[in-house]
Amino acid sequence: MDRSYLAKRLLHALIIAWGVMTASFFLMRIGPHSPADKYLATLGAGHNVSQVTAAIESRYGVDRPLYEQYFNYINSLLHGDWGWSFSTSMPVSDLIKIHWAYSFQLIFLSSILAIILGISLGIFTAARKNTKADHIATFFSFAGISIPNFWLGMMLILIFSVKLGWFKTYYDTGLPMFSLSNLYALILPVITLATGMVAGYGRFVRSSMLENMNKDFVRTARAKGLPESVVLRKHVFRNALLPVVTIIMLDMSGIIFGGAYITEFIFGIPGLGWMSLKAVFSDDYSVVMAVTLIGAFVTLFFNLVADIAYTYLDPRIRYE
Amino acid sequence: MKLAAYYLERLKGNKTAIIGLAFIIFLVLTALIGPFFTVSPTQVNFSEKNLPPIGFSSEQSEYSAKVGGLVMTNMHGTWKHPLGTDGMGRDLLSQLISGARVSLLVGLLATGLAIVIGAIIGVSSAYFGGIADSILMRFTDIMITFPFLLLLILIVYMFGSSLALIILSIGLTGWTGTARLVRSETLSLRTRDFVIASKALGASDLRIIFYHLLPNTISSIIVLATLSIPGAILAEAALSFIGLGDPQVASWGNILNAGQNDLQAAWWIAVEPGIMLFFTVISFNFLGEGLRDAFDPKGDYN
Amino acid sequence: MAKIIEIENLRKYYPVTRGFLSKKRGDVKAVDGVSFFIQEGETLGLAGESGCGKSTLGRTILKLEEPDSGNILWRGRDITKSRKNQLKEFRKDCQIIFQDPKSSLDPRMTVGNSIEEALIIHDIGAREERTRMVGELLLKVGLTLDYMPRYPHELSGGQQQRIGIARALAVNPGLIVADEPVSALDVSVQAQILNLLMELKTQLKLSYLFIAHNLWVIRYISDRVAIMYLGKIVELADKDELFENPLHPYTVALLSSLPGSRNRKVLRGEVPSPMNPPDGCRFHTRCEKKLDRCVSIEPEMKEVGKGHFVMCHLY
Amino acid sequence: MTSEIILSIENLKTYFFTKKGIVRAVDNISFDIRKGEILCIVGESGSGKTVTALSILRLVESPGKIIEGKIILDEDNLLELSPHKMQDVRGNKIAMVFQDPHSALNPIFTIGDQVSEAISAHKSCNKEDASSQATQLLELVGIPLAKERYHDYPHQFSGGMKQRVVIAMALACHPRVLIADEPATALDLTVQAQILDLFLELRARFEMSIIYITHDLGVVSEIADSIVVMYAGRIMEKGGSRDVLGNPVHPYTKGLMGCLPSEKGIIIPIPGTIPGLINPPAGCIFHPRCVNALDICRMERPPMTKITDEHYVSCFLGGVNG
Amino acid sequence: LERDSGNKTKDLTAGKLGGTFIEGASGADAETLNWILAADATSLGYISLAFDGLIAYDNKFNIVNRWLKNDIKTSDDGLSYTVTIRDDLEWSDGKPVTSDDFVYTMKNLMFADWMAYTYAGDWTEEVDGKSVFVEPVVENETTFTIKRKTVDPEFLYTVTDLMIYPKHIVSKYEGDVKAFTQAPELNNLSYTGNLGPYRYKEWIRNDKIVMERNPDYYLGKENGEPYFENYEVKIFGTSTARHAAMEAGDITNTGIDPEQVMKFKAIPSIKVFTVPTTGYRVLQYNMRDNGWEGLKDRKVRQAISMSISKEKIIQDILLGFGEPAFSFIPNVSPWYSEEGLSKIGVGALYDKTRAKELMKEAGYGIEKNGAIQVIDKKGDKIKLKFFTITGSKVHESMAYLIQKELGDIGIEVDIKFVPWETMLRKYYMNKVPGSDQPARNNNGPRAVSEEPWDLMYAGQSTDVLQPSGTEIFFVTDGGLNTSGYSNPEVDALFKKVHSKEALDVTARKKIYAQLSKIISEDQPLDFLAYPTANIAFKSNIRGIDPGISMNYNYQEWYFG
Ligand SMILES: Nc1ncnc2c1ncn2[C@@H]1O[C@H](COP(=O)(O)OP(=O)(O)OP(=O)(O)O)[C@@H](O)[C@H]1O
Ligand SMILES: Nc1ncnc2c1ncn2[C@@H]1O[C@H](COP(=O)(O)OP(=O)(O)OP(=O)(O)O)[C@@H](O)[C@H]1O
Ligand SMILES: [Mg+2]
Ligand SMILES: [Mg+2]
Repeated sequence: MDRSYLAKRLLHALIIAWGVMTASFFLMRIGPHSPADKYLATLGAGHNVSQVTAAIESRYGVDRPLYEQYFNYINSLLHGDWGWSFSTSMPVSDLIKIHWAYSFQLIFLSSILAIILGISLGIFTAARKNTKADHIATFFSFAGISIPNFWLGMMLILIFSVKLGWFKTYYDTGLPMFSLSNLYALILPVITLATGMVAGYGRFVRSSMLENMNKDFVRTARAKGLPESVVLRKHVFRNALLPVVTIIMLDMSGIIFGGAYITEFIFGIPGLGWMSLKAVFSDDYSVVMAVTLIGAFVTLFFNLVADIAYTYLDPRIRYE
Repeated sequence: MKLAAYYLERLKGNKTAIIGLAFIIFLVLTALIGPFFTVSPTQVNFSEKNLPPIGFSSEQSEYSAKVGGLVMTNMHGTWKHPLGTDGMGRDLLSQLISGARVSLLVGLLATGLAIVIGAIIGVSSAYFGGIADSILMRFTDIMITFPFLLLLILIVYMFGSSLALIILSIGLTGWTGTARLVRSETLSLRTRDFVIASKALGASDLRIIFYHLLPNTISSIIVLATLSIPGAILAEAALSFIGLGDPQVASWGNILNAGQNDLQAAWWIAVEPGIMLFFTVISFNFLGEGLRDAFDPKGDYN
Repeated sequence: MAKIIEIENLRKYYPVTRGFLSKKRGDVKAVDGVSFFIQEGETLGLAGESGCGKSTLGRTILKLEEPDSGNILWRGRDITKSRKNQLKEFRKDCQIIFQDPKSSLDPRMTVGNSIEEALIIHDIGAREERTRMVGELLLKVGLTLDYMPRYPHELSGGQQQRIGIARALAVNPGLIVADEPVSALDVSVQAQILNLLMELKTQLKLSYLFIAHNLWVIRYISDRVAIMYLGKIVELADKDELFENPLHPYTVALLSSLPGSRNRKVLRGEVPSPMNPPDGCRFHTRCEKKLDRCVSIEPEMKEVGKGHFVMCHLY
Repeated sequence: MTSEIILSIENLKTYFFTKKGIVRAVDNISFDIRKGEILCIVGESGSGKTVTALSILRLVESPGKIIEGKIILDEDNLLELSPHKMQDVRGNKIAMVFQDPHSALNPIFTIGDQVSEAISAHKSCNKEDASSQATQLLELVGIPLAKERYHDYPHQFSGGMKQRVVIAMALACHPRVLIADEPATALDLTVQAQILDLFLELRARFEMSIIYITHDLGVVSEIADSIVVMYAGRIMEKGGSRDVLGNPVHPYTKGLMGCLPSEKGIIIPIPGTIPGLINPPAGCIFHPRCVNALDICRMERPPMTKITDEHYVSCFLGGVNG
Repeated sequence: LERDSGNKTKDLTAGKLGGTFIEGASGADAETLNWILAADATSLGYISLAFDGLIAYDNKFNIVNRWLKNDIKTSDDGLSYTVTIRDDLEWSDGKPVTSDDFVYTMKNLMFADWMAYTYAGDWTEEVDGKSVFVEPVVENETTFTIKRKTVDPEFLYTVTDLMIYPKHIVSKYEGDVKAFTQAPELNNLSYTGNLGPYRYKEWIRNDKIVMERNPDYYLGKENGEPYFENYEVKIFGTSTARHAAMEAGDITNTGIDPEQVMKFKAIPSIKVFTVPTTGYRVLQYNMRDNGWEGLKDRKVRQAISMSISKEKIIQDILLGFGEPAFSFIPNVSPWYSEEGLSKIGVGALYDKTRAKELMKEAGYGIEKNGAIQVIDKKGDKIKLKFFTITGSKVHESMAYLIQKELGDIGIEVDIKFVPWETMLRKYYMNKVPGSDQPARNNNGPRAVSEEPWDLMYAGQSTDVLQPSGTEIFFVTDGGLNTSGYSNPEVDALFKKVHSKEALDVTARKKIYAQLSKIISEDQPLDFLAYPTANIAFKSNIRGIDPGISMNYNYQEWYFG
């Protein structure tokens, strides 16, 4: 992997990020909403609605022409300023600093769990292809993929929190981040988020393994007289890993902005997902923009990592 | 068509796919004719609220004029409302049937829209190449990079939660997979001998696209569509679940959202639509995987 | 006899690009200055190693790829610069059949439709008439009418190849480029197809550009033979002349590597990459008789005997 | 040639149990191979050559299954060995080279790694030993600068070189029998010739027995000591190379030879195509394409008839029509 | 064995001190702690933890002074209000809170153009047809006077709501709204000194705010209040989570849904108080030109109200936690009077036959087979468009109940649920068609909303002490008179409330009684119910005085 390639990839990423930024910027501004809405509701007699609206819109700078706002936004972004969140009265960067950790711990734990369990499940089922164990595991994988995670979360709460009382019905931010009790509190959310991932990775690893098992080089390896375990571990798994790494990387952003969102919503975890959801509902442009951009960067970052990982794992690309 | 029959024959061997298909057919039929046999899903009856499903019972507080205050009554499921009722005494069975309509409508229309957009973009990108390809693919990249759910939430919040808008926005954001698939398939088909043969015969671009390229991507598109339908259904349910659903319709997501606050008093409101969602999604997944196998030329064995 | 097609100094390069900005890294010189002609009713065999540009040459003379330079004269008409819509006549006259019989047929079309497509594109006949013609074509390639409603996957490779031939014949062509039409087939079926092609040739006065790996197939079917190496034709002669009296060291080596041939001269070394072919004579890296100038000076095509051309400094 | 029999296949049946039915890929075949001999299995595509080879190594995968038969090596029936023991046979006593060198090598490991792996699978030796032996092997099969190329990856090699690497892996433990499944078909003519030469050289050097699978009669005539002609999972004719090629008895063998241009430049194709193996024709499996077919051919499976000591044919017309 | 009384207090304090009080909340989090920018009640609620304000009301609406030293003095002519604050109030930096801070806050912030204070209108009066601000004047360190040119007896309540910023801190942001908005010390209340029982500690948005005990609290000097170490407000996404947290004892107090009351009452470690609220539920009738024409007729409105049973609403939807409403003044208000109220919707006035007759009288019904069939003037079935906001179970239930009730008299109701913003833009805001008026909540009698509507269900709340605030709904040019109601008599009476005549409390009460009567007869909207709330506490909390404003003495609560 040469430098110029990396540079080009970064440029590419920047262009995409710019596209995402621009699209979301204008998408949010063409909508009929305004940050002044919430004030309108409380206006009493004698108030001049349009005057107050104008005053509030000017307070937040949304009364300027769109292009001006756009360039201002880019300008402040370039200066490292993510803007002011008017729904929470704090700088967006502070907001993110406080809340990202809640998302991160959830996503990190779920991913680790999903990667370990998913890959094990995949190898297990592939090695026992078409046995009863495989069929059962396959069925559960399908179930795992198909179960809506918001419903799963609710059912976990219903059973384990409401009926059995083993867990709190909400995530308690009061717990110290690095403590067993915090880990315990994250059990249900992690299960909620990880179930689909485990099942998905399991299926994917299985099919990737099976695909590689049919390869000629596996037959060659067997013909060499290698023990089956070595054949599976070395020749099949290492090759099967290639697409798995890519999928996991590409999946990451989807998880963060799909499953994690909903999971945070159900368990009341004040992570970035929940933050941005609330921000959408309060027309807090700068927060939504920031989260969108972070999302885009995360996606692009993981794409890049996937590429680099691929290059690292696959000599055909490494030595191009 | 004989070819269809051939694939159907292959599909028949796949038990899970057939189960999935059967459930989907059942669901479609229920959605179509169910409303003729059940009460209206909006018919409220406060004296029958929070009735549990048949075979269950639950304690409910009720206002008693006699006592002049609350009394606890033990409710039992009745055949009138086999799946119970919600907090307004609306029949859950008929709500679920109405939800099936919504989900199927969303799944089919949104996926259809996404497929059409994706196919057009994918084919044009691959066939015309050059600048058109670059622009379209960059655009696709941007769409893919957009945090999908956030985008969806944003659009629906911005422009109002009507079913039509929800379908439209799921369709408008969900085409990227199809575009990439169709593009890559077209790129590889384009160099296949039968396309070259057609060119050698002097066939026009349009003829090649419509008679050779698109028909040959159809099987992948069908598989992708089948596997995307649950995605669309879940997207609508997720939107409804977080409160952005169309309040005018009883979609499963809406029922779930309402049930979320009643988990303690009436668990079935949240459980039932979830089960329906689960079965629907798993059925489409089963069917999709089955179709994939059926269309897969390697699938002759096993 | 009239030349049905003549090409002069034809070139086709494929740019090799990489990365997101598609930076050009060089060209694959798939066809790099090739001239020859084919007469009516003649079969020109074309042999050479994998990747030397045979298929590209075949496709380029049919204008399925735009040539980068050189001329294509079709029955005396220069069609190099013609646009798609001006090529209708040419398209009717020059057809192609392929190596892989399976992929040369649209898997979603019935055999009948595949053949009929040729007629539809060229507006030949009304519906019933077309059906009749398709039937005739099927019979001509040794199949029966039952095949019309079948799909390609229901046929064997040999049968598929017959359909491919029928489709090419549908427009009554004068020239058929046959790109390894039998290499994918079993020996017994190969023989059937070869005989069919021979029969059709005499029956319909066809010309072939016949591309093959297999030298016995070339020898069997061709009138003249061209040997290609790395984008260039290095030797061209009448069939018997070439096989009895090969001149170019590459031809000699190629013929000697035929199984069962007496004095084996196994070529050492690898085929160089067509992206940066060696300077001078392209074969010099593997040639046993290499001279000093072979390394730097590219030899010209010379006529060394009647109709025997060779591109080598030795002659 | 009367050297000792090294490997003997008896009544081997390998079937594939597919959804559509049972594919009788190898249906009751027997043949022997002697020490230092090159035995060619010829036959058209789908005639069961590869399955035969895989059956010998017990590498047939589901839905395929070896139904019955014996494969005797050193008085052991390979089909009765424990999986663990069988592992020791593979690569060690019997090695195999596959058709497509491009896919036979694992793309993500180095050439050297894959060759030395074949050594250390059977010999307990340390890493350096294995790698120096591997380098020697690579030199042996004609890889120039073997030491330097040891750490290269397969994609950096050309097809011919890859096939040499695969052969080097097969030679790793000096097997007694080397099965080569169309090792040259995927390669260019000039490279094909190189590989053939290599095989002849190896045989001369190590006194190996080689089962060489091909459908090219030209190749057969060049290298075979004895020949097995397969058609649709069954052996039609087998015997010494000179007998079979010089005096073909079975109509199929004759047909195959007719497909090659004769001195006069004429080819006579065999009509029809190879039958499906799920519902094969009754009787002689070749009868639908046989110009000489008798009524009995449609009903009964012809037995293996001896023509000379070394030459057998499975045809009711055995010898009669020759 | 006599004890020193000072010591006694200390001992008592020591026993009470400690613990964290956690209030379980639902809904949206506060937007800002910078009070002047706040548009939501949650924000003001958080701020008040650190910031007492001039006074508090107890459950009987008696004034309890907080920052005030003496009661506010209203001059006899009703034109000036004199406020005297305590002299022991301090900002965090030790500087005393002075009347100058108050006057500065009013003049330079609340009344300043650059700030665009949302409630600035409350501080204006109409003088010579122009709207001008009242005039605050510093009298001395701790006393200031607010002067008016016109009499408004209810202005007193506006004054009691007064809040402040420290002049010496805020003045550096003056004129720069962006800097003011983003000023860290204003956003984290670091200036509040001894002004409230708690001090800002931590705020995790959309999750919780934690305030810590303010040891310097000016009221605590004598008794050591407040007693809780921390006061926390925890936000829950679902009521399931909130109820479960209460049940498990993870939180100290929260509101309880009616369905859950029985269950919670049975838990010994929890006590549930049922208290009145200031809110009420209404069904609005659109009397504008894009509503059904019949609604302009009082008889029709009465008929509709008459067919909706308030008792049913209370029993079926509120499970008995509520009382029927007939007036815009909640029954807990000191201004409430039953006299002359038409009690439509209960007892004899819940009468569908009467309703039909009334419809017929108004011309919307014909006699058929001895029964009255309600139809519109063209002879078609009457179909009314009903709107309410999405996402509330109570709203939904109300919608269906009303639909059912009106269905009984032959009026078809078509229910639509729309989000709040849509409601606001498309159904509330109106303008005269074809004009280039900016849309407002009331653009005059000829104005119409973008989308037509007939009925709208909403929750409203009235300032129980100052019901005239509600005039914006009822007077012809009222700022929130979205349904186009106009009755000169009502306009005049509301004017009277703000006149000298009403300075006399009994006179004012009479005016209110008259207003209630007229409005209840007119039925510009159907007052449905005054709901009551159920609030659960851990039973070991001491010091609670349950009632409508039970929080008034929360700084005295402690864990027993
Ligand atoms: N569309 C293309 N784009 C880029 N390179 C191409 C393309 N088609 C062919 N090439 C390259 O051009 C060279 C000649 O290819 P061509 O297919 O003509 O060879 P060939 O002689 O037909 O080989 P074979 O015998 O394997 O069919 C090869 O190096 C090939 O990789
Ligand atoms: N995995 C499998 N499942 C089902 N049938 C199989 C399988 N593998 C091989 N067969 C069948 O077994 C028969 C023999 O196949 P085999 O690969 O041995 O042929 P071959 O003689 O090696 O042909 P080729 O010359 O094409 O390599 C074929 O008819 C094939 O369809
Ligand atoms: Mg080719
Ligand atoms: Mg084979």
